[in-house]
Amino acid sequence: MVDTRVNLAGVELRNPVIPASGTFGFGSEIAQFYDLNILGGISTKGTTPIERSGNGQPRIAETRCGMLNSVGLQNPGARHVAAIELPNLRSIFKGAVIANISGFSEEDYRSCARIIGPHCDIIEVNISCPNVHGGGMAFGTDPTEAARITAAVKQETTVPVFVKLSPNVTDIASIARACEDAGADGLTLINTVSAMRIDLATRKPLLAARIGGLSGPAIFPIAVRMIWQVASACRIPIMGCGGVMDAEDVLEMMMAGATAVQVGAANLADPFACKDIVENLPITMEKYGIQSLKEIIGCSLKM
Amino acid sequence: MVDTRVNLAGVELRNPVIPASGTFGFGSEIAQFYDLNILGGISTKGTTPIERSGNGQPRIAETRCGMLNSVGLQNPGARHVAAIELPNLRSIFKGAVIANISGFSEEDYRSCARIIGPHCDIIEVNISCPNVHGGGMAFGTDPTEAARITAAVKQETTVPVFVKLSPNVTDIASIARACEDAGADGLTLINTVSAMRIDLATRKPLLAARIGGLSGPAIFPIAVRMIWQVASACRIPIMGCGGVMDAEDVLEMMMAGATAVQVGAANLADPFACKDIVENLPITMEKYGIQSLKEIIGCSLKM
Amino acid sequence: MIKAPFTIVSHKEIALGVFELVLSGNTSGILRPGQFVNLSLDGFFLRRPFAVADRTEETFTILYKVVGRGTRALGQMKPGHRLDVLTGLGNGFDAGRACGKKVLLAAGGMGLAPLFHLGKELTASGVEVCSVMGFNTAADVCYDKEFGKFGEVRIATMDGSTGIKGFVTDAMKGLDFDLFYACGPLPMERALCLGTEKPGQVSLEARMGCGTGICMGCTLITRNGARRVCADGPVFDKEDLIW
Amino acid sequence: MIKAPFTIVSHKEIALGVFELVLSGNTSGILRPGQFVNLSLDGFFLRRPFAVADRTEETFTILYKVVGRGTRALGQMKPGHRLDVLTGLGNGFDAGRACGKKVLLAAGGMGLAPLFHLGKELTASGVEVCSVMGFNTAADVCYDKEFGKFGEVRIATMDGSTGIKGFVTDAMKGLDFDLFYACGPLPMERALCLGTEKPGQVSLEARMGCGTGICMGCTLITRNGARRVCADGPVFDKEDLIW
Ligand SMILES: Cc1cc2nc3c(=O)[nH]c(=O)nc-3n(C[C@H](O)[C@H](O)[C@H](O)COP(=O)(O)OP(=O)(O)OC[C@H]3O[C@@H](n4cnc5c(N)ncnc54)[C@H](O)[C@@H]3O)c2cc1C
Ligand SMILES: Cc1cc2nc3c(=O)[nH]c(=O)nc-3n(C[C@H](O)[C@H](O)[C@H](O)COP(=O)(O)OP(=O)(O)OC[C@H]3O[C@@H](n4cnc5c(N)ncnc54)[C@H](O)[C@@H]3O)c2cc1C
Ligand SMILES: Cc1cc2nc3c(=O)[nH]c(=O)nc-3n(C[C@H](O)[C@H](O)[C@H](O)COP(=O)(O)O)c2cc1C
Ligand SMILES: Cc1cc2nc3c(=O)[nH]c(=O)nc-3n(C[C@H](O)[C@H](O)[C@H](O)COP(=O)(O)O)c2cc1C
Ligand code: FES
Ligand code: FES
Repeated sequence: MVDTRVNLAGVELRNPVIPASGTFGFGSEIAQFYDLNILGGISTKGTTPIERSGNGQPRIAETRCGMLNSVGLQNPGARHVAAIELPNLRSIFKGAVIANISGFSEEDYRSCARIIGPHCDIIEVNISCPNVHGGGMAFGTDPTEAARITAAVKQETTVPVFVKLSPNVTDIASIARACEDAGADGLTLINTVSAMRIDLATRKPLLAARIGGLSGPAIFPIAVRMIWQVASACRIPIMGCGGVMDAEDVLEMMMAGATAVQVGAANLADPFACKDIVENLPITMEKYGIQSLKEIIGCSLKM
Repeated sequence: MVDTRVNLAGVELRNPVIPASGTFGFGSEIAQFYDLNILGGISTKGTTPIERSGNGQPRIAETRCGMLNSVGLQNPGARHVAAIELPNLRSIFKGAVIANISGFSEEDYRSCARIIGPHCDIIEVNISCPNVHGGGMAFGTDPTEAARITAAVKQETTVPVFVKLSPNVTDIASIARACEDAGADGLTLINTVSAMRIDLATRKPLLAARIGGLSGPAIFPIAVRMIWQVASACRIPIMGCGGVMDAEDVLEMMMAGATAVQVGAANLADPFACKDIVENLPITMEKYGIQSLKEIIGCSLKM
Repeated sequence: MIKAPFTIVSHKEIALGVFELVLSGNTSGILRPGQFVNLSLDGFFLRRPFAVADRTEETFTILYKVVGRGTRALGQMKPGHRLDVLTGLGNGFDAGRACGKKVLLAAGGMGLAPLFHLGKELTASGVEVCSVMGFNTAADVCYDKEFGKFGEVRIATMDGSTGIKGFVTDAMKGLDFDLFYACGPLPMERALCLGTEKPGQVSLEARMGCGTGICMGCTLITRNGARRVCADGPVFDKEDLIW
Repeated sequence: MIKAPFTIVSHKEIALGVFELVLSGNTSGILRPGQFVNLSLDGFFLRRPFAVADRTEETFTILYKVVGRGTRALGQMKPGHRLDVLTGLGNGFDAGRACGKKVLLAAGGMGLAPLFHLGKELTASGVEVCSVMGFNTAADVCYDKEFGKFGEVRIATMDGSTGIKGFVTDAMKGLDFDLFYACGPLPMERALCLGTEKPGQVSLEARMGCGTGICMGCTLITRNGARRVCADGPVFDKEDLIW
């Protein structure tokens, strides 16, 4: 029997497989298809202080080996999430509840953390949003801004705080280090890669929001590279994310330095994706002679 | 009869299809398979002042919908390229010869441009290389450095200079504008996206150089987004590049703002890729009601 | 929702670029007319949603038009080919509302697919049905004879090459009905909803990520707030839609 | 080089995880033993290179081991399946050098594939051939009877489960030959080249981008400078290699 357990900043997971934020709702839909308790954790849909209806249609476009989305953080607002969605999820799921929060100002992040912190095991701070008070550049593209949001969230909550980084930067390691220095308990990477498709018939960008986020297997090797670079530069645990489709991808990300692995777009292509991955993980570990997942975390860094 | 001609900073092309640097050698291999004269232009293998044997093996890894390479600019050196390779290519190819040059210092770029400029129609300056005198960050990740190299190359040559941008940056438009302001006649984008694969059997990065460049269809929507952003910010013509596989992709990139389109990894997957694209282009134009390619360049920007 | 492998048993072109595809497998997930299936196609990342046009114990039918890369690839597939399918997605039409009423089925283009399934069930339970079918041109017309079995059928074509020249809303003038069910392009659905006082249900389309309600990719703002076309729809009451 | 569609005519497992695949199509591009083909597999971006193990006017054969995702997918393909193939890649062995000499074929694992093609041609033209074949274990052994038709064959296995326990270089002790042709894992090729004074040719492998010489992905530094395994090789003279 192989050992699939991992420990994420003090939170024990039965396995490292975690559906990624925005690709699993708050769990209730997929709970109709399989028992969520096979999962290590669940990262819930990104939540803002106030309800948001998101961007215009279309919000989805396909790419080769991937997809674009510009959902625009549609969510029912932090109070509703804290009062209804997270308690619902808790009632059907005993694993780690990772609440993803977002905002357009420091105060947005603070208030989300305050409201949602008491109802989850880990707060995951998505800093890919544009800073409306700071010229519109995303918080996640500047180390100082990233550190400021990290420190602010840390002040508001006692649960471990993971900062989710955007890949759309020149130097991911400097942003990661800034978050670590500001007190982050861990990092999630990567979020979607900024991208576009154009509709040949209308000759316009396919998405109403024009630019969207690329996810799916196309971005997997970009994610592996960034995880490896950040794992080389930081000491805090990493949740890897980006294009994971099968158990081999989980092992590859862990070898790059991830302690746990999130699965996003794969859930859209197949609602049973996470279940299949969890079921194949032990067989795949045996194939590569891995007794315990803990032994391979970051093993590619030691060279 | 549709009109496939385009004009690239004064250089007239019979069609916009151009094999990308490093994926077509200096043309002689593919010339054995088809007549190169069907192509609009050819971008030749990146050349440095002194011969380079490149990185260790392995240099190639596969990804879903793409590949990584870490060839490391293996090339026979600028003098050999100017004396042998470019004249050879000229003798079998009447279209635009685009000579791709590289370097690790300003003087490297200058001497390449001086030696190679007289033997080509366009110089394409690859600024993705690390600046060995400047701390190792790539020239292409900093607007000031990018502008410095652009201005230096402009001083050494009279042919149009296209600067080839790296996508591994936070703000591609600011780098593009810096190059335009420094006198670039055009821009090529994008180069490969920095990425990694790990070998599950050895538990080490698959490439000897560890990190490589991702190319192929996986990066196409990233390229489209960057071309669109740069076309929105600059006035000089763009050679689009990144993941183009078929004639529809060529049209999509042109709608995003490209005047010509380079085809890279597709040549590796299929040596006839560019021929197929050139042959399908007129049919595909008719399908979408396009009479002349000139009419669609950047059409998605006008909204 | 049931995920299951299906095998192509028949595949034919029934109008210009329009195919009828019959798949056999476990159809127990398909509960109501108006529900859709989500097909996985080799080499494409996202699934392709199609309305169920008919079903039996062992098979279901879809009718689709070749519009892009995915449907082009689907069009090449031969009997015997296996496809991974999610069945029984979406809410489907509320056929119960039709009890004792005169029903109009208003179909625009491929919107006829779910309405055929619905028409079959309605007429089987004795509901009186008439239909209006809109197409661009005569070469696009299909399933008109099949709809003819339900009752009166009027055809409208944009170019007048067959039937009445004009829109579905032109062809339906003078028809007597209490309730309509519609599926077709958005402009047609809009014109219909705004042009009649009668109540009805409308099946909508949206670009979908998941089709199962988890991604918020297909959201539509209705009078009841943000609703997912895939999980809360694709069928909406006319009254809930904002045009 | 010729690019052509090929159809699987036979496909069987001949040792544990090792398959013999026979493809029919235009084989006129295959000119010499030691050349390779590059197969395009649905769903994989890069082609997969394999040595030609045999050829006729209408077919060629490859022998391959399932080692990763691509060969796993290939292993599932049935007769009738079509594959897009580049044929006649690489330089191939210089069989002319064997004229009037005693030849040793030294095969490690799947390296036996091009050597079988070569052995057939050499024996057909009257050259005296003996062979040493190395495997990990008895379950891996294949094509030993086929090599037996050329002349003496010695088998070596790492675990001694059949033949001589040890390496190819252990099994070849005492064999009399003037010239060798080798293909196998790098450590075996190295040991062989360093361990014998006799001249020979070695077929090498490298991760390839193009297989046609345009990408510089497969470069090897030789005594003649940087050489492409795909276009300047895969066969190199022992004398040119730096170990
Ligand atoms: C609930 C529902 C039911 C449908 N029923 C039918 C039907 O019965 N018959 C039929 O012919 N078509 C139907 N469609 C539309 C059908 O899904 C698209 O025509 C098809 O997905 C196009 O795929 P493609 O690869 O050829 O096009 P591409 O444009 O290459 O597809 C790219 C992406 O866009 C999506 N897409 C493209 N067009 C549409 C569209 N009109 N609606 C939704 N997504 C789209 C694709 O699913 C894919 O993700 C339905 C759509 C929905 C949402
Ligand atoms: C000139 C040449 C001749 C060959 N002849 C044979 C043969 O006759 N029989 C046989 O069993 N194998 C042969 N190989 C090795 C064979 O190409 C690989 O085993 C095969 O490509 C593995 O594919 P995969 O998808 O299963 O592995 P994966 O590891 O999933 O492949 C990923 C990528 O790595 C490449 N790759 C993986 N292993 C190798 C390797 N050992 N050499 C080169 N590329 C590799 C693949 O082509 C692919 O691009 C030959 C290789 C070369 C270069
Ligand atoms: C439809 C969709 C919605 C998403 N919403 C969120 C979100 O609300 N918050 C967030 O941090 N990331 C969000 N993401 C990003 C994913 O969590 C993940 O980081 C990204 O998709 C890369 O992983 P993947 O390739 O496995 O999908 C979303 C992704 C998709 C596809
Ligand atoms: C094997 C290989 C070698 C390359 N060598 C160069 C080079 O020498 N100079 C350069 O500017 N770009 C080089 N590139 C980048 C390509 O020109 C192109 O920008 C990139 O691959 C993206 O396009 P694609 O997705 O169509 O391949 C190389 C790419 C590959 C795959
Ligand atoms: S398509 Fe994902 S919620 Fe509807
Ligand atoms: S594989 Fe491209 S040059 Fe050899």
